[in-house]
Amino acid sequence: MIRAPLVKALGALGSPTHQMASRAVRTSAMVAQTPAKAPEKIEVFVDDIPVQVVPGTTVLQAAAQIGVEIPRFCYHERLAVAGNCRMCLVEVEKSPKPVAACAMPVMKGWRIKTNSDLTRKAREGVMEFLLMNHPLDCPICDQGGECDLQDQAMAFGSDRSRFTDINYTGKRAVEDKDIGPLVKTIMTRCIHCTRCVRFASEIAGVDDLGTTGRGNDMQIGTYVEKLFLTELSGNVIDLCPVGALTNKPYSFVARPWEIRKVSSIDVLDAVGSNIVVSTRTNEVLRILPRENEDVNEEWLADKSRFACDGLKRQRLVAPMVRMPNGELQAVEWEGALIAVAKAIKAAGGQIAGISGQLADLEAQVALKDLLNRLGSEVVATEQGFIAGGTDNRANYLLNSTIAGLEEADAVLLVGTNPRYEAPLVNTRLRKAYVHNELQIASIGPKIDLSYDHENLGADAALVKDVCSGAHAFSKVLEGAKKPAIIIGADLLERADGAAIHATVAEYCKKLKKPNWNPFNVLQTNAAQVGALDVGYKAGAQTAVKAQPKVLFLLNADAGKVTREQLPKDCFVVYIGSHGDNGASIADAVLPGAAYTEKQGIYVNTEGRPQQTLPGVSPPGMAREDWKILRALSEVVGKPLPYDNLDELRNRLEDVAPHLTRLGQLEPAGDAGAAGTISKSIGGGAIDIKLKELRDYFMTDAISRASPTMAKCISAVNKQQRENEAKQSVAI
Amino acid sequence: MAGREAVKRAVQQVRPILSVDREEARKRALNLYKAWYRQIPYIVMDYDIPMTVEQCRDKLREEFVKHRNVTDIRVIDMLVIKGQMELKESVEIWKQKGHIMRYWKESQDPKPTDFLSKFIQGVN
Amino acid sequence: MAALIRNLGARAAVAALSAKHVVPAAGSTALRMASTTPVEPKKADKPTVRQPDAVARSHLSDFGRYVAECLPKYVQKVQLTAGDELEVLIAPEGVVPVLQFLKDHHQAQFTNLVDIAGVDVPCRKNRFEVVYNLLSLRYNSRIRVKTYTDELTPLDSACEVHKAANWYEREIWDMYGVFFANHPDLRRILTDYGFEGHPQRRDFPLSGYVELRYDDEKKRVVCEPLELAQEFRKFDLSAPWEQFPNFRNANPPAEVVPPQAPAKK
Amino acid sequence: MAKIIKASTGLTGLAVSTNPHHTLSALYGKILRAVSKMPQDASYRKYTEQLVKQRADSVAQHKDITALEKAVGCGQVEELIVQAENELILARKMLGWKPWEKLVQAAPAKQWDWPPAQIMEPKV
Amino acid sequence: MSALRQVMCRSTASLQLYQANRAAAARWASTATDGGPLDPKTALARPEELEQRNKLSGKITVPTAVNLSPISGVPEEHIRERRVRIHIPPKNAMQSGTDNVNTWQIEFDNRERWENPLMGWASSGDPLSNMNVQFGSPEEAITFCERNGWRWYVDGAAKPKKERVKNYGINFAWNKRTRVSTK
Repeated sequence: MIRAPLVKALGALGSPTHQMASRAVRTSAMVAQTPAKAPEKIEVFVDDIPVQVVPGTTVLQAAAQIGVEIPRFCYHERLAVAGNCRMCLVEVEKSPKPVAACAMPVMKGWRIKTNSDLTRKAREGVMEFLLMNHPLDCPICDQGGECDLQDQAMAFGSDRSRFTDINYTGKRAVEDKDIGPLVKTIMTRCIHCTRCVRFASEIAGVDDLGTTGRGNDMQIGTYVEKLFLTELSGNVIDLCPVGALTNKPYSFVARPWEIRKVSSIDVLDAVGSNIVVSTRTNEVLRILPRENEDVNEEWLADKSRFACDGLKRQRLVAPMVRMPNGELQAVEWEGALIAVAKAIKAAGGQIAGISGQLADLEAQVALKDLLNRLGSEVVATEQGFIAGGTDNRANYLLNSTIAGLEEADAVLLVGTNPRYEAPLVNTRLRKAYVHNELQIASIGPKIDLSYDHENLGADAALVKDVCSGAHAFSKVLEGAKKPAIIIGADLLERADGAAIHATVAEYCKKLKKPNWNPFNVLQTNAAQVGALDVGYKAGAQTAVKAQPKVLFLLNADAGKVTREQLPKDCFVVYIGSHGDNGASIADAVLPGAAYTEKQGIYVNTEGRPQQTLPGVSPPGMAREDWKILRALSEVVGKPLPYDNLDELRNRLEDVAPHLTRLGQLEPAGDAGAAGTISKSIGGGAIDIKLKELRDYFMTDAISRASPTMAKCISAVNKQQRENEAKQSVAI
Repeated sequence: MAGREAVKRAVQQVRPILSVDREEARKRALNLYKAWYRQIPYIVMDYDIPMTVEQCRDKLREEFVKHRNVTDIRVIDMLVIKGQMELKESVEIWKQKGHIMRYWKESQDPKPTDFLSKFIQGVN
Repeated sequence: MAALIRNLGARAAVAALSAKHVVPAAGSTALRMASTTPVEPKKADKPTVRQPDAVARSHLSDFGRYVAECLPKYVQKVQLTAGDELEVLIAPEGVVPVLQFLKDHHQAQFTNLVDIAGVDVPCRKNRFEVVYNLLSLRYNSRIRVKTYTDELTPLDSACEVHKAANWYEREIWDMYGVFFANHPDLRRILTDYGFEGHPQRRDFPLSGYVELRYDDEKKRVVCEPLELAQEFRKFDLSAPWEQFPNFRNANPPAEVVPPQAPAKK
Repeated sequence: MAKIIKASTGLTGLAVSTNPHHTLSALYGKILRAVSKMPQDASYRKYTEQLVKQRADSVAQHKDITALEKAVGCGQVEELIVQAENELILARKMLGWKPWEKLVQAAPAKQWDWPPAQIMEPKV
Repeated sequence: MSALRQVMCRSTASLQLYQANRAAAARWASTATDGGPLDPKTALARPEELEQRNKLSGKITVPTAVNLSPISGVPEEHIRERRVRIHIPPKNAMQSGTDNVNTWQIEFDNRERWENPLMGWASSGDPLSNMNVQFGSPEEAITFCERNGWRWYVDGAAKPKKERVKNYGINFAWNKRTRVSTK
């Protein structure tokens, strides 16, 4: 990430830095050139172009290295090799028949011909077979325009068919299945690539999908009639190379070529998944994952993908002020700003701010600056954390990094359910479990993590046991090459949270390895790490204790602050996008922008700052959050010194320079509380908020407003009722 | 930063457009200004525009001053060439009244420039 | 050499006439087998791809080599595009000499300037290509001369060679903003008076920057910054799979003609 | 000497030549003299000399105009004159341009690449 | 610097003058012998015209960095207030091919849209939202933006892809965890 405007004193145009750019590119080129320490490479020839590859590379990968994409349906980079679609057949010199490129490792000196007559004929043949039973319904198919089968039939297929059976028996027809409110199935279109089956069993860890029957009668399905309910189900839509599995809420909404694509960041959990927001006519239509090897690979959790219809409901579109009769009334911006400014002037410095789950870093910095100018230091995050633990960055980060957890070989989960708190962290753990012999134990209630793990119990005292080395699992952790302990962020809100944190941090110093930090806190809020980074205090109670006359709620919707806790004359200002808990207690509501409508930085749980980009404009009179604060500051008479985003980012760089190096990870040091351990770990069971799938779907203002998420919950409930009914019948 | 300086100082050999040095370019710009200045009374008369000669000369000055910071000889030359062409179009009455009046942007409301009014109007 | 080029047209025509059109035999078997019949020793006949005549190609590349040999100071590269279209790529200094040579030389006589085109490729250092299409009536042959420039470098006007260049160069000036030195009458030709910008540049938006409307109060046309009641839709028509890989080797976009003729065996 | 053998060339603006042999041989002589000022190894000189000499020989050999036209095979004798005049102008201009020198400017990298704007580095 | 330029200009000019003289002399000689016409343009030109022509046939020295915004015809507000994002388009998650993501693109920041009060359409005042220009490398894009006077930033450097070894045999491995349970 090279940022032009940040280079100061470079003239009005902010013209920067060939030098920086070229250096960045040069280093990346150098990295690319230096051969990994991998085993000796062998040379093969793809279309007579020599390629150096590591042994064991498949033909398809070798070709991809020089930019030759061999057509494929069943092969997927991140799934096991199946080799059943045969589309990737290529000719290899001196081989009697074409080989399946996706499954065949290259041998030294092979000459692969990806464009020979034999190869083309093989592709045409496979394509003819595939199209024999595939309906030609592209005009009414949702995949049309972004369909691998469609494109490859154009590119590699024959221009005519020998299929005349249509006049006698017709094409194969398969009954559609109901697998839930998110994925629509049109099973006649299925070409049996089994990508969805492999995804479900390998990545999601749910053996719900499978094949039945053989030959022409083969079907993909759920064996018995049930829903495919997992927090990752949306990914099978992306994986499906044809239109058999499509996006149900998005069905018949738009065609891919008329869509504007905006690269952005997801904020509904703390993973910071990279996404592409598809918009048309100022509307968010759907959200797709964007590849980022370090964060979300290529996957996206269901809430992030499907909650985008919540962006259109419950929106605040005009500023509102509570009238003497107790009702909120829409006013113009001038009126609202003046009302708030009056209250601020009356408060005389007794002001506090609370930043919620979805606040962007810019707004947080602006709020803090504004409050400081007004003579207050009380800014806090809504979610709690241990007292005094925010000075050391390592205390609240996922220090092993998301990609790093893939290499872990012993993991202890304390009071967290990564499956629902951060589904894409859970896929990393599952990947380590499958490929890396990972041993996992958890302290907390019994939960289903999609892989086998040992539940040590729910008692908090167990943490002490394990960390003293007395517990059986301590041996596993101490013997591991890359051990990791993951603490849930909610757990640290407990009274003895600080003690648990300190105990674990102390133990982690012992477990530490070079280049490996075993101490992890799994955050659940996208805004939490950023807020703590720029100096917010943890916990809404900090702000409540100050008994402010004016309280700012910046996207704070979790309902942790109630009217009763505040002084009677407290003037509550809510800045945010949705009419939710925060707006309901506010005296003035200033409509902000949701994450698809602003350019804002969010720091994910491993401490990686990434920015969202605006795809659409904020609805009605809503404005970007930091602009509201900036405008308010001018009305109050203490203008903030930034008029545009670049200047604000410059200010941000002064506060926390690492947060402007977007996409890059700043390693933190060792975790550990500043003071001595004040309290010992009390007893009592550790609880987790998100225990089951139904808890997962609605966790923030956007997903609470989403009808699709509501449908998901009712589907889960229905399935459960049915299962219970069946069981009672069986009994 | 050294690299940056090098970039700043880097020069190239190029083909001139009209002028070979700053002085010549300056002369050309001044000549163009003079030519326009002299033609303005005729333009006002010919096109019958609702502007006085003084207003036109102010506008002329404004248009030239807008580019006061241009230092590149070739960019100055191109501006002079375009200005020359425009002058010819105006003098020969190829343009129409509307074209001449376009310089004043009369029908456009001025856009807000300070933060607060931009914020309230909702423009970036 | 003269005869060589002259014959070219006639030969090409004959070749085209004598080319066999393989019509599939009537009957379903033949039709059905058409796509997957074993590959014949002869190259499969693809009627959609015009196959250039080998003789014409060799004549054209001979002539290209001849031009390059006569004008080594200006010719950077000679290539055949789309199979049988001769292109001479020259340095911008050589516009007048090359065009004059092609017009006046006994062996060339490209006396007709068919048109001059501009191409904008913003990623290049010299972002504009200027393309001169020439026709020789004497030898029934065409040639394309290409050169390059950027926004600020003037090109020599071809008006002193070809009178026809006058309007074409005005068009290029208007559409791309390439300045032609020594042009007798360089001014806009297609855009409206007072129009700013060069519409054929890649970075010029399809909608333009301004809109015009008739103002009832002022009784004249006024010009305002663009505001679209309905935003243009942006179509992304690229596909992640190469669309016609079978045509990849059909007629390569450009083949370089080496300076020396390949040694004959 | 030579009798007019045709009433018209059939080409607009091209008058019948009264004494084509004389005109042609004079022109060819001038071309040869102009060309002889070029360096020996200039290809343009080589090829032009060769062709002009060949044509001059034909002019000398064939007194009959029809036979001459047939022998040269490049149009009517009047057209040959036009061609020769053009060549003469060209040859004289060539003396100023000196096109036999080495390449004046090599094409910048990627200038003639097609398709443009592709990332060239390997992906892995 | 300027002294150097002057010197260079003078030297080129004098050189050209010399060359022109020589050429004229040669032409004179040829005229004398051939009796053919001189180039009428040169012959009839006034001396100052000739001088100007000579001057322009030389080269001048200018800084490499140029700002074309005064002559590009782009309205001032779109130069001062816009920012250009230079990026590689992301691969479409719905498909596995990569043929259309092999290029760098520039994209302008998103500007406000509003609902058309009459028809409910999405209206926009941004002519640049549909621009589509590709580059082969970020440097080319940066040069382009700087020449046009736009502020820019490069988003997401091209990361080399991770090499991963795929193995068909792992489906049937003794390790129960990698053995696929459903088919």
